[in-house]
Amino acid sequence: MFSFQLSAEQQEFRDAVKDFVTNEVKAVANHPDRLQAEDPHFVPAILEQASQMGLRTLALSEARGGAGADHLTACVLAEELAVGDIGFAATLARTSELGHVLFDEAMSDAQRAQFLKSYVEDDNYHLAYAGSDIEADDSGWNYHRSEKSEVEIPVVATKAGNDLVLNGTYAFVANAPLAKLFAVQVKTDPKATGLTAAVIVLVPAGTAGLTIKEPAKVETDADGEQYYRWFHGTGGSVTFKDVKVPAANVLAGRSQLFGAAAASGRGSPLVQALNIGLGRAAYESAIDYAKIRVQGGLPIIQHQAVGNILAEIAIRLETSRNLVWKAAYAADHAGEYAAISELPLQIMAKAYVSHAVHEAALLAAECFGAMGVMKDMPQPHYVHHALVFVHSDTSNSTAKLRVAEAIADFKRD
Amino acid sequence: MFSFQLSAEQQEFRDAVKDFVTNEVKAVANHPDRLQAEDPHFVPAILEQASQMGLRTLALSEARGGAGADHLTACVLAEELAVGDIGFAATLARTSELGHVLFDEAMSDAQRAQFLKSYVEDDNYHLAYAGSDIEADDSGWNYHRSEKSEVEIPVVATKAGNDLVLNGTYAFVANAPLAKLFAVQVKTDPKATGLTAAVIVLVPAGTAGLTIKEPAKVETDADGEQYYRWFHGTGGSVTFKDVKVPAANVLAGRSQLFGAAAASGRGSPLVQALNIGLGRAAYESAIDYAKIRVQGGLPIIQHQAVGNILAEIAIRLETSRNLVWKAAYAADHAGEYAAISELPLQIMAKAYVSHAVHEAALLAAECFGAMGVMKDMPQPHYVHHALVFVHSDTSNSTAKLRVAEAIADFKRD
Amino acid sequence: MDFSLTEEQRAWQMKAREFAANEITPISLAREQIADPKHTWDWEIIKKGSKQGFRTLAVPKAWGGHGADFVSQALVMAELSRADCAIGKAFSQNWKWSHLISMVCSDDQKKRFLTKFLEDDTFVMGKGITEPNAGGDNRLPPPDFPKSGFRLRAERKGDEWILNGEKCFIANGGVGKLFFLDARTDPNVGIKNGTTMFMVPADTPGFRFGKQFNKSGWRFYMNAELIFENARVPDANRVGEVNGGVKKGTDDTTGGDLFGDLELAAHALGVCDHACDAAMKHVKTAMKGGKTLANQQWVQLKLNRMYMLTEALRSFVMRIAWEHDAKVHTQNPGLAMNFSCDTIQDVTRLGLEIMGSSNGRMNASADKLARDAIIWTHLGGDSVLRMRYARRIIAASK
Amino acid sequence: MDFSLTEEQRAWQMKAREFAANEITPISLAREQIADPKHTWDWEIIKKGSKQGFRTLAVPKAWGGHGADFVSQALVMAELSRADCAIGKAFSQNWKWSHLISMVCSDDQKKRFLTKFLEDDTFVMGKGITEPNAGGDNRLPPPDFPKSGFRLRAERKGDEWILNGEKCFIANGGVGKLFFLDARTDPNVGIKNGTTMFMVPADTPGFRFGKQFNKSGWRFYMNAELIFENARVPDANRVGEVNGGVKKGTDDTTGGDLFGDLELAAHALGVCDHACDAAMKHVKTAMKGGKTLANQQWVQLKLNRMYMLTEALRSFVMRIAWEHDAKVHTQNPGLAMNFSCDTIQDVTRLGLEIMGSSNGRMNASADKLARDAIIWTHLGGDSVLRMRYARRIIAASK
Repeated sequence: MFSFQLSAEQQEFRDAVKDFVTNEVKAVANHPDRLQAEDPHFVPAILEQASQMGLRTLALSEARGGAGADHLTACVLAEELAVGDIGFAATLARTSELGHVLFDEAMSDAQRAQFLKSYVEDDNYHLAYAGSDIEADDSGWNYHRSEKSEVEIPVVATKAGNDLVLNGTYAFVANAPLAKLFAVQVKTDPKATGLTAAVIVLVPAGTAGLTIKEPAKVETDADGEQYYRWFHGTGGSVTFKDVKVPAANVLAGRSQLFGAAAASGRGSPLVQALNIGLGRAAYESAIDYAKIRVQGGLPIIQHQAVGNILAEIAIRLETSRNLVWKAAYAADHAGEYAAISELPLQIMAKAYVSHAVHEAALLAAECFGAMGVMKDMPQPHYVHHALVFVHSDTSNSTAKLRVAEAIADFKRD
Repeated sequence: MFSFQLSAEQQEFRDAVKDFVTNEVKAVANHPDRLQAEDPHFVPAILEQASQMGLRTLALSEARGGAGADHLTACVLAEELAVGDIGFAATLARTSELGHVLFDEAMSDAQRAQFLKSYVEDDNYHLAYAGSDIEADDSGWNYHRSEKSEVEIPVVATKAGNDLVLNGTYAFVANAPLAKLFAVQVKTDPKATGLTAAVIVLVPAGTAGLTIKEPAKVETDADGEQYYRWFHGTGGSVTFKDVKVPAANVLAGRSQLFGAAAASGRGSPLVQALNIGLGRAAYESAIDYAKIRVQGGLPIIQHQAVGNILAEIAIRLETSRNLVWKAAYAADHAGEYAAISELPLQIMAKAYVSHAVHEAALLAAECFGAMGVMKDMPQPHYVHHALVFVHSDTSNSTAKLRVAEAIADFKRD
Repeated sequence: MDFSLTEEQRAWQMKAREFAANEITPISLAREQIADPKHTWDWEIIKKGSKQGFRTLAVPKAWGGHGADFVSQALVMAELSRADCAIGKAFSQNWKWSHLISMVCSDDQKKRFLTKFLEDDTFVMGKGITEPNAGGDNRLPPPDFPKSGFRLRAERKGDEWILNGEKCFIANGGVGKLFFLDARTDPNVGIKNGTTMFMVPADTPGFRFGKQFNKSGWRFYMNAELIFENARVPDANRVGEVNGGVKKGTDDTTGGDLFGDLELAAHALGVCDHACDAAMKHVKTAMKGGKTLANQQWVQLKLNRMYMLTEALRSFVMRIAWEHDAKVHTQNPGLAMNFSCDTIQDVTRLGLEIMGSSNGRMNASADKLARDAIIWTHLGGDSVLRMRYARRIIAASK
Repeated sequence: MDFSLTEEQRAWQMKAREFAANEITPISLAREQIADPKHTWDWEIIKKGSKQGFRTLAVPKAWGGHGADFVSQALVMAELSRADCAIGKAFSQNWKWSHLISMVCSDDQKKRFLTKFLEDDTFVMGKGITEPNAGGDNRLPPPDFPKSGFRLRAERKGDEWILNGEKCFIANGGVGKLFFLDARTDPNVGIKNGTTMFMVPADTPGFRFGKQFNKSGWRFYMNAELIFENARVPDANRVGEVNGGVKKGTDDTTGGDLFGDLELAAHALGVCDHACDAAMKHVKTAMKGGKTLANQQWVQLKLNRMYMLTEALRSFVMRIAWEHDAKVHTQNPGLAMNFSCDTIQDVTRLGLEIMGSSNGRMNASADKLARDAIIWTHLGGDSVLRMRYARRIIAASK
């Protein structure tokens, strides 16, 4: 039976997070020093508090000590957290999402026995995945052609008795500087291509030979071009130099962690739920400002030109949220997906929401006039973070081509 | 509990309508002669068939012989009908909507006793409302100012014993040429302004002195400017020349029929549900054509440029439908509106969907190249009808300003 | 850098403006309201305009024409289209083929056809390229499928060519007296190398008009199928070399293609001017919420956008007209045509928005402009055309 | 109609192109990566550019400057900004005030300030209008609230004026040697009638720089608060009449406002060129799905749009530069500025799209261009500016 109402439990949890964000997170997130420095990190205290509210272990099943949130609930709360700070919310979402996949789905009992207790009990225990989520990351680029590009796995694992010895570097892994446990995609044959010979192995932080390095502000490529690293929250390169881990740390039967759902575009739209929170932060700040800023003898919210901007933002956020919630609901009810939609909602959400929120962030900044580009204010940060969402995962353009393949019933071999 | 799944009953009804549209409606709607002539009328046979399926009396309560559909169900089915033909669907939607309001809500037992039987039993019994739905039709234009424009009621009713004598003309009333019963907003004092002295009176078709005239193709105003009449389905001017009706035909306690919900922007988004059906018709025709039209050695659906267009349309329709369904659900659960949304969803749907479907219709026409502007094809008609939706009800721009007033918590006195 | 006009350019502009206001505007809506697509055309306005020189504007002075430069041509197109772009197009369509005749035809052909063209006020011309199964493939021939494109077949038989096949969506079809036809003279190679162009008078045996298309916009302007059933065309009517009909590369020297870019862009400019005029008139008189629309902020913002885009387009159009006169070859004319497509859509839509919501009625002129504008989406701005110019720019970049 | 350049115009263009490539491009990203907004400025590049004439370009020849016309100025701005628009703006900001001095200042003022300006390679200038509570109200003074607008107060005391108050978001604040200030000399009337303009050297007693703003884009270009605490300005530094500081109506003859329109539009053009260059380079080398990006249809469509908008903007910019030189007064410069705002957003965003999705990294130059572009949304295209031009067009229409 169709219903657009969250359960009482979902609403309560959301209200609690909203209060936490309003009372605790915003002051830290929008502290002038932090805005000026554009420091993507977040003070540990707030992450600890969030953990104590159950947000770090949100998706972990209740039986294992988590909150057992489904995708929809995770999306509802991720939006609220991101209203406070996008990096903070992304970090928590990443750990929570990995917590469910690793502990509820991928680990053996023995592995769980080794790692679960610390994950549940340590408020500073975060997770990271060094690997490629999707094999066919060039789908879309290969619109209507069967050629697949293959993942390149940069870390090689060689056997040494009961151990695996890891060598290689992942250039960027989200959550790496905070993570206490890494799931690492490695290949056991240096000559293998794609996912042949790929396995996933658990590597605790602190293992000898494991080095985490935060990204340089600027990277220069072989072609002399400079690049900025775009990400939310925290992350860094992860280098393995003769890192020895027991072969028992391999996740049985896994060559990738999120592959199937993400490749079909029918997985959880968690990333875009975070993005909506970002858009809301921009929107709410613009409303507040428009009510107090006086020009022409009236608060600018009373000018049609500003009212129109706020309505444009509201409509974008409303349509974005509906799409994300629907995609999350469909991901939660994968068995009935066909009755809910014929199309890949997760990938549609990526294409639509990232564009809509970027526009919303720009429109919100416009309400602030010159203040909207000054780092005294969060506005330019909102615009930047919204751009990062446009270009994370897959590009919007290739996302649309993946939708088009679904429309055309094209199946890649 | 949140759910994006329609009930089994809703799905069945939808599938039945979809079959009807595919097998019966489309052939009539897209008949070459009809497309060339741009005749907005629809052959009665199809309306009769639709009536026999229960679509004419869809919203009327079950107890009174209808299907008792709520707003959501009405929207789901209106979309399907409009895939077949927009005018046909609009006619049915209007009669169904009025059927519920008049027979379930507005009429006295005595009035029902007089009219209900024919309405339920006669497959050709349609309804029309000659009056203004919303008093403050200039809200939005009066952004953030308390001045209200007042409705002008063009028909005056004077008492003559137990009768009312009606004189005056409504320039355009939807469904008028088909209607067997009119609800007419009149004023009982010729000097009254706005809704003071307004009452609504039932006038059966065929009453002496009642004249229905279909609209001229072109109307010329006092300023010498020419105008085209824009509407869906059928309609015309309704003139009252000494029309005598019993005073017992007055709807007790009503000065307008839809006022409150429409004025608050929280009523049913039925009109935009029809619009989505129009967009679907354009979309589905573009997909069909793109699969068979070969250029560059390949069906054009295999060209990125065309795939991108189809994805853009799919995203617009998806986001539109979600918004309309949410608005319909909220209108069905008016008591819990605040928990569902803080904003006027019906008016947001108007602003968003009409824009999105117009874009979708243009994009779909583009897939057809030169064929897209030839009246051999339905494409130019889709574009025209989409434009009519942009400009029906209230303009998109003023709709957004009404949203902005809600954002600012502005209350008109 | 000089944006001012010469006296001659200014004179053409003024003459066109007067003709548009006095002759075209009064009949524009009446013609478009005729339901039967065979009857929207009006020979009287063609004759009147022809006597003013608007039909023969582009014929070189040496051949007895006006020899107006491209800047003058752009000005005249914009002025005529400010009143009715379908009527404006009915005139300028002839210029395209005057350019073609004067640039690539033999003296004999010039003599035979230009003379008739100049003498007869009802002599209008067109060109047939598109066929039911060949639109985009003509514009951007796919390298992987060399034989795709139009299929009209011409086979030599003595001094004649026998044409068989069909063209569709052909401008001035139904009223034209002379058509240029691209036909396959070597069906075993692609259109680039196997095409010959012919001049085919309307009274050619075996050639007839088929269906008259019923367009949603540009209703005055005729559009029909051309049908060839063993049509016999003398070799003397062949244009250029056998199999040399479609020019290679980007330097179209026929005057056809290049001018077509300017033509669509300049007509779009006229439509945008028309939309601005109408919207301005409306906002100064119509009242809502107790004030004129001109005092509504949202109306001001939309009006700004209409004028802004229109002036951007005017700048671009005048620049490419100058580039044509100066024989500067760039991709700018193509880009300007694409831009005119986006601009005309936006400006006419904004016009509708400003003039909309008057009790379920729509200003007839605003409605017409929006329908006229949609024609541009396939003529001036479809993805094939956009990719074509992008590829040329990529190829030309270092 | 003539789009060609004179030899002098072409010479300035080439000189700027060379300087941009050899001097600006190598330092552009390095300067923008400096975190502290006080240290992004680089006197070396200013001095080098000054020696080439880019600081003093607009000073009339009669006063010892280069006297470049507006077309040359537009060309130089576009070329410099093709390398770095914040550096380009640091130069052209001075032209605005050179225009002002040469058009409205007394000979004594010209002598005193132009001489110093010409001699000193580090002499840069700015103007203060905006204040914390007065932005939009300065641009579009609300008729219902006549006293709104800036509040900086100037009171006469003998031969001096005593200034008190604060300006914010002032270009070249922190590095400028001379500022033009709009101050209220009659606080009882609106800014149109109660304002006087003053020239205030940076070493004026009682005048100091406040906060240096940390912008997300245009990072090279300085922006600061100006604080006046009983600052003493001699009456000899008053510009024009008392209470005559803000010109009435639309004919701004100070050269300030009008040039500002051209300035933003021309710089935006340079940014768009930069974005096109970078995207073109990228698509010809980067591979996806087994082919270069240049072979992806969606990339071609985006590239077409980048070039199309850029060429439309170039046409518009060159036209309004000519209009300035020809002293044609229209609303076109304002519309061109609005258009440049929309164009620069679109083109830089498309650049990001084409260059995006390389493993969570973004080309540093594409990233910078998009941040630079956002500045235009309030400087060149906010709703207040758009409504201002719309109202002027409405008022001027018959």
